[in-house]
Amino acid sequence: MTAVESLRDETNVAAPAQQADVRLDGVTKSFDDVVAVDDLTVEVPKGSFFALLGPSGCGKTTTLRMIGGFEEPDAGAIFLGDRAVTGLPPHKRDVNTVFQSYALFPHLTIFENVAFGLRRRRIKGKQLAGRVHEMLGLVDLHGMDQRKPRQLSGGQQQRVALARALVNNPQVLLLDEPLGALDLKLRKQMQLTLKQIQHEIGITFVHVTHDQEEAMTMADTIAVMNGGRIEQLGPPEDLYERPRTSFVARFLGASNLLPGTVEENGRVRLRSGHVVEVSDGAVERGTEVAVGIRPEKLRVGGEQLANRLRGTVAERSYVGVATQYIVSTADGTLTLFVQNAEPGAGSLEPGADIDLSFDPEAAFVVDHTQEEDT
Amino acid sequence: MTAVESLRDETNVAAPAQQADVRLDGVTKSFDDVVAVDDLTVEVPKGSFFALLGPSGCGKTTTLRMIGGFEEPDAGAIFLGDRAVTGLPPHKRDVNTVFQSYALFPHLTIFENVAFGLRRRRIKGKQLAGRVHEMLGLVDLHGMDQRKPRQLSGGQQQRVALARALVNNPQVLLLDEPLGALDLKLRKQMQLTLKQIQHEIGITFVHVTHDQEEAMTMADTIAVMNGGRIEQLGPPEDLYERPRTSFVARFLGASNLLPGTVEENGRVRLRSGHVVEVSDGAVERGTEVAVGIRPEKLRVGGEQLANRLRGTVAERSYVGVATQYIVSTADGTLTLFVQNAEPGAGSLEPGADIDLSFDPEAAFVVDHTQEEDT
Amino acid sequence: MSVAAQRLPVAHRRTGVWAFVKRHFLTAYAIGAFVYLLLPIAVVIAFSFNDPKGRFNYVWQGFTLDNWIHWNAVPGLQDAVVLSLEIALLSSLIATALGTLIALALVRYNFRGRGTTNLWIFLPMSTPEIVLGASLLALFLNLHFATGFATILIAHIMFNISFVVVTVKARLVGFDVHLEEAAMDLGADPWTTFRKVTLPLIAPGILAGGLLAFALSVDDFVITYFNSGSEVTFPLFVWGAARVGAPPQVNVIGTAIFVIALAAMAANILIQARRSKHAKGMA
Amino acid sequence: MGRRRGSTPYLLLGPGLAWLAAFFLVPLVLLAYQSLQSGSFDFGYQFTWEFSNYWDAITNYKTQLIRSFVYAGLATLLALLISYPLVYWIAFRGGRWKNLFLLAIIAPFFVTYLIRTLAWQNILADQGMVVGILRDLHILAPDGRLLATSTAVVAGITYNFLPFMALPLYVALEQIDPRLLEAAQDLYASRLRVFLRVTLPLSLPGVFAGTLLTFIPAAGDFINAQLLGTPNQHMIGNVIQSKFLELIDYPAAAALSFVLMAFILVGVAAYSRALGTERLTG
Amino acid sequence: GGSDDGEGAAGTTTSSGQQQLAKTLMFSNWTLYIDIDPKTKKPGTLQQFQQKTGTTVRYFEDINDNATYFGKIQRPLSQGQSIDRDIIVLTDNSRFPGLLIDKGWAEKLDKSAIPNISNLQASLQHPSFDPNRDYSLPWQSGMTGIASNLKLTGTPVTTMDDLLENPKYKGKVTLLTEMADTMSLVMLANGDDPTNVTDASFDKAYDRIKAAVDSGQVRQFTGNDYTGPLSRGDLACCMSWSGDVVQLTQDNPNLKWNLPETGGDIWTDNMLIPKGGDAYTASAFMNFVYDPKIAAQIAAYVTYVSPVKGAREEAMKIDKKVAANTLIFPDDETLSKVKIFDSKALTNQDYLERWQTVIGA
Ligand SMILES: Nc1ncnc2c1ncn2[C@@H]1O[C@H](COP(=O)(O)OP(=O)(O)OP(=O)(O)O)[C@@H](O)[C@H]1O
Ligand SMILES: Nc1ncnc2c1ncn2[C@@H]1O[C@H](COP(=O)(O)OP(=O)(O)OP(=O)(O)O)[C@@H](O)[C@H]1O
Ligand SMILES: [Mg+2]
Ligand SMILES: [Mg+2]
Repeated sequence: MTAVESLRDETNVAAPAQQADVRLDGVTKSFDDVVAVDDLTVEVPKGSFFALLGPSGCGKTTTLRMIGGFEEPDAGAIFLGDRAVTGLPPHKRDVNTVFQSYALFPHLTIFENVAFGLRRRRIKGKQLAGRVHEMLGLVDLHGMDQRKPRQLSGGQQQRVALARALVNNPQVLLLDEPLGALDLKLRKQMQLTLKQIQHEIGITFVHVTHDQEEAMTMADTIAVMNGGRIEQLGPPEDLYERPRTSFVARFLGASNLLPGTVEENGRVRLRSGHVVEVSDGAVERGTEVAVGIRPEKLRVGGEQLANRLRGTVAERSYVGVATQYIVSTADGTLTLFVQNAEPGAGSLEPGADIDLSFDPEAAFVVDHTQEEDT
Repeated sequence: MTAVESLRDETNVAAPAQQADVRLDGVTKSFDDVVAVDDLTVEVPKGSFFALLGPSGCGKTTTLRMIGGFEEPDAGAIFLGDRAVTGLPPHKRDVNTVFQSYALFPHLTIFENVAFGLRRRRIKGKQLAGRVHEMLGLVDLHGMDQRKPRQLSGGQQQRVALARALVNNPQVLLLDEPLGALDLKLRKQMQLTLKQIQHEIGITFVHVTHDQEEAMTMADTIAVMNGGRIEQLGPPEDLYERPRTSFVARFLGASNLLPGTVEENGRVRLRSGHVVEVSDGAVERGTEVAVGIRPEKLRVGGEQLANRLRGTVAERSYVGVATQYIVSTADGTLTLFVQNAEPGAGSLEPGADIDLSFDPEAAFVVDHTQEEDT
Repeated sequence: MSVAAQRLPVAHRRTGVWAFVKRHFLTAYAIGAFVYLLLPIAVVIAFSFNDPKGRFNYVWQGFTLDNWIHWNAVPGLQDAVVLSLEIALLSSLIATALGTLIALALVRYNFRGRGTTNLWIFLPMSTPEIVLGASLLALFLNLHFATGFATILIAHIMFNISFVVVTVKARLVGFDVHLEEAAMDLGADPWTTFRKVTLPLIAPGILAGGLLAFALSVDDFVITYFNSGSEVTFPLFVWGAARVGAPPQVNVIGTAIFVIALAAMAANILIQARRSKHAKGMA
Repeated sequence: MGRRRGSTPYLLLGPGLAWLAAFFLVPLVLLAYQSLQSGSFDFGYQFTWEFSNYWDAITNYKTQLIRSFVYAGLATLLALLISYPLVYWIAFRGGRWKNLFLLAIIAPFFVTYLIRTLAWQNILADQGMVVGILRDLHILAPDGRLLATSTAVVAGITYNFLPFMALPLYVALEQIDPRLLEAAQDLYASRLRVFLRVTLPLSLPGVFAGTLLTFIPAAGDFINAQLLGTPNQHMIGNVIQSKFLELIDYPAAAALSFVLMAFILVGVAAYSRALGTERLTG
Repeated sequence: GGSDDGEGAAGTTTSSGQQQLAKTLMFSNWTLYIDIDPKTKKPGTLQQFQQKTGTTVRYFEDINDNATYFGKIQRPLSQGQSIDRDIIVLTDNSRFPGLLIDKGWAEKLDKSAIPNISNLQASLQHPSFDPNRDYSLPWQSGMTGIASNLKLTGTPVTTMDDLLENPKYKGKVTLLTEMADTMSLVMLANGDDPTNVTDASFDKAYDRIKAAVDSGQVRQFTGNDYTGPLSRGDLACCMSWSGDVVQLTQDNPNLKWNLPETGGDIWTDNMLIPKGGDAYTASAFMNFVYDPKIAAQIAAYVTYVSPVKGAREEAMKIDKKVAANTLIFPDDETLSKVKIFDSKALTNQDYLERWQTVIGA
């Protein structure tokens, strides 16, 4: 409780809490030997949609739990708005969480689960029922309001968890994989719903997801975490087009990384001796780097593009939208996708020689040394 | 238990269980008022990778639970191999399950969780430790073997659940969204692992997933469930290219469905009066249908293709690999993707007129009436 | 941790007294409750060092260790205590086993007569001790079953069962059945599933039931008296002795059991803790 | 709840119920037989379907019956109030010492009832410190006392049945998933609300078990009233005691016992319906 | 009958008509109610008896309440089953010794084997439940009188009137649960004869006690659990047994015991031979403990009143202080003031029930 009292005072002097946003300042949390979150500093602007991406076990949930007030940071401070909330109990934070493990109340009906937060705020009768049913409608759970959680399917439970948090219109909503158990169709639908709610009520979302497309399409800002630290933070396009580390490059969608040495600005000599042009040239001469190129940016044949590579088709597999080729070259094996709609998309047999080319604009350079750490 | 006895006898007469595969024959299961699985009949060939797709709450888990022996079907019979297993308790079925809710043993360490099944088979000492650690290695959980489940992150727990089932090399493996909580990179890695194991040991996989790409790339056969029934069953390409119902069409990736009437074989008059050619013509004249076309099969401009549509760009959004356009036409709004790698991919501003065309081969016809039921 | 150390003081500087009270209220309460529970024991312990000249150990006379040194000076006391402990251990063990099984059946299975059984379980508890003891004696006599150790044991098990059943049931309700399913799925037969999964998870319930049974048994007077034949348990002895006095040795024995039990439990806990630490170490 | 049928449940019930049948049910039948006898010890009893025994039992000892239930009820309530926070603390803050604390709860039973009570008499003596303080605080009249009052009797029952409340409570509390409490807090529930809306409901099975384990034996208790009460505090247990031992009126004693049991069973049934834990406790 | 291993049970008659002692004697007594040899920590008397006669006494301290013990043994006895005892000890302020005899559940003493019976105190020779001592012999006796805590009373309380009516002692008084004890003292105070109870005298006493209870004058009816409160000072004065006070005074000199001026009550723990017991061996044992030496040895240890004449003189040799204690060896003047309660009244169901209601049950 210690901080609580002091905070009461603080809030009086502090600016009105409306302009709440989330700020973590050098936050660290370890569980006995494991460092779950390591000196994390990040700022989430009010009303923005902030996505937290990262490999399993990198500290996403722990971060959310600290914002929600379920874990005390070992070090560092957390701010909601201008208000340092370290030590403030969860129920005093205008933050709601969709828990990764749902944490639905087994003894309450779906209705009561969703109504829980509202009741705490003395909302009653028609108004209560109205909002609850509206919310259950939004998550497609009509007519299940009298069931108990254990009578629901996984996805249905997850949607209840979502509804239970959303119905309160908090300043900040923490979502820990809120859609992970939903099928694509429903997930898209929910994504739209979330976006709408965000626009309408201007909630700040902190969204943990494993679905990169989800992050890409929904988030204003994405932070890629790794081992308790933030590896790169920025708008979706940047992270995808200009990953700063090979970890990010690999983490966001498949990447082809070709090791080489910087010749002179704009030019990299690959292991095979072959030289390729790259657009961003701010790398010092002689440094070991890797040239990155997204599979879908590799074109088959096509003299039209500056950089060329030769190889032979090792594998071909069908992935709905496109055909995926694994091509082995002197600089390592590359993956590429060819749109099936393109003429003769699936035509190349394994073993066939293949000419590949890519635009310097489409390539990016990451420090090669980092390649190991993934 | 009564049924068990009778089964004991049966097994004696039955063929050797090796050639196990899973067969459900008119299986029905309802929970009080809800019919979770409705007269389901399906056959999973031995050693095949069978994916179960379907919207949340359609009965996937219930189906798995009946195969695993945790629920008794109200009607119908279940066979493992040639052996009717109705009433056979779970531990007598050579089937292992990865539970959607993990169901890890909270009182046992990770090691003991994974070792549980092996110990039941009297495997001890070095051999036991060896296999457990190998498996923990496969799921990237080195050095966590002495932790308790609650000390793991969501994804780590899920991997333990996976390891716990895999380590036993059962005849049939039931996976209920085994990779749902993993990030793309890890998920891909696990997918490969699963595929390998399947090839090496020839396990039969029944795999519930929400990740369509996962289903597409991994499964030999996909069954799309809806409301406890199987809507369509077949190899991935078929389902994607030739969905038989609009539900399947919509469920597997976005689809543009244009309502119209069959003019004469191969030709459909859309609402706007515009006529388009379609390849599969086995539909009777005059029937109300919908012409389906995948977003990525729609080309911008391009006189080269038989069918054309006019419209104006309503929305444009960026989705990493491609740019997504929402186009409104006389026959309804269409979605299409343009590869960013294509020249001038993202160039069209909202409001601009746009010419679309598609190949009759790329289009499919589904009965229009079904459109509602989604 | 060093980082943590830096900011902890910050937290503490802001600690008001009221805040402190608020945070530690529950703990304070718990301590209070334990004082209330153990106060009489404290007195008993104190008076085990009393040095009364007469046979009544009521008024503080002075400190002495004699009672402890000559703890078995009172004839019959030692045997009585040993008998009581034997009975209490055996009866609580058996009753716990039987009771747990009943609880499992009642919570886990639907069967004809479940409701009735549920109610019947409460009957032995609601039967006044005297009549219960007496009619049980009648039964033994009609069977020409010599009363003694065996009959005491039988009686104690009988009235312990219900308490165990009710306690264990409270644990079984809300047990996550999926865990048992998982065990079965991994090839564990029902018995193994029970041993490896159910049992460890409901252990607190069973322990609690066992403790209750032990407490009941070790403290029972009426029912025991009727069926004890010529055996004398600790409570019987004390009630008898009370007529001519309460020798301090009674306090000594009581204290001893109390201390030994707690010490044993503490040791057990510490050992387990060390083991688990050791296991972690190996990892 | 109840899942597979078949013989298993009966196998599980078998040993325990057999035991109860042999060593409880049979004596109970003898008792029932006795309760319908008439006559006197000196001239012997005959079985005469003497239902009047029951009628007399109810009419003559209304007061003691009611008193028993009132005292037992009060004691149960007190025990609940006292032990809930305690076991809550043990369950959520007890750490690895949980079991030690549990043992400490039943520890008073190691010294037998008489010694315990003597100790209490020592603590609550009219000349003792406690009473002194209470008198100074004017909670007690200057000549007021604690021993040999209804307060003493209820307090005695409370103390001696506390473990029967505490342990089942602990059992239920100990298995509550803390994540649920977090979720409740996340939804603006103050500590009190979390307790009322989540912890308490989830611990109901424990409350149910505890209250019954306390109330039922307490209602039949006689020893506390005998040692800590005046003649005006005697309970139905004392009546049965004296009927059986002093007056050697076995039929009356038996009839009274059955009346007591009947009341209790009806109570239990009603209670479990009311609390809705029939469903919970299976 | 006889020992539980059945051997040498009932005294057998040899050809010569000479009686033989059984190998073992089964003796049930109250807890801590026999002398303990400080060296062997075993009952000295029993050892001496064995040395003298070769009969081992199996000694059970399994009696701790007359009613409860009777409730326990009555069923086998009523079914004609033996209870495996040769001697049991019951108190005559309860109805049970009489009941045992009336029901024919007691064996006659073999007086030929008890020459020492002549040492029985005169005042104890003709109790109404066994006028000629055909079935019973006293083990120890005790007197019921008034104990006062001088701290609170100042001077010893010597009348039942103070006890029952003096407001000074309101709520600081206890009476005894046993009808015989309380009734006889009240009757004596009323000027009635407790050895021959009439409805009139009973009603008179009953009403007086009831009044005292209702007024709150009487705090509790007790067994010997008055001892604690008395010595702690919760009680000003109470009805109490001489033997207890002997012990209590050692710790609390402020306690004083005396007979009411109007006279007191004497009760006796009687040795009886339950049906199936070995009368001859039992009698032989009784004879042994009626040897003044032995009697003195027992009395000196248990500090109750010895029923044996001459025990006092013998006690002189053991422990002068004890011998001088009139609570253990009352003088004849005291003995003349104590009465034995009418045993007919003790078996009067109506009296008993009314008594039970007044003491609360
Ligand atoms: N115990 C139960 N009682 C009542 N209804 C249930 C129960 N379990 C499942 N259902 C219902 O049965 C239907 C199928 O449930 P199931 O768990 O099989 O769905 P699912 O396909 O696994 O969904 P998801 O993809 O969300 O896990 C759902 O509508 C669910 O609400
Ligand atoms: N209670 C705990 N005790 C010990 N270690 C823990 C505990 N909780 C989490 N960890 C560890 O801290 C790290 C971060 O956990 P966290 O749950 O934040 O990961 P995450 O990013 O949410 O992973 P996921 O995507 O799989 O949920 C993990 O390595 C995990 O093993
Ligand atoms: Mg997580
Ligand atoms: Mg499911």
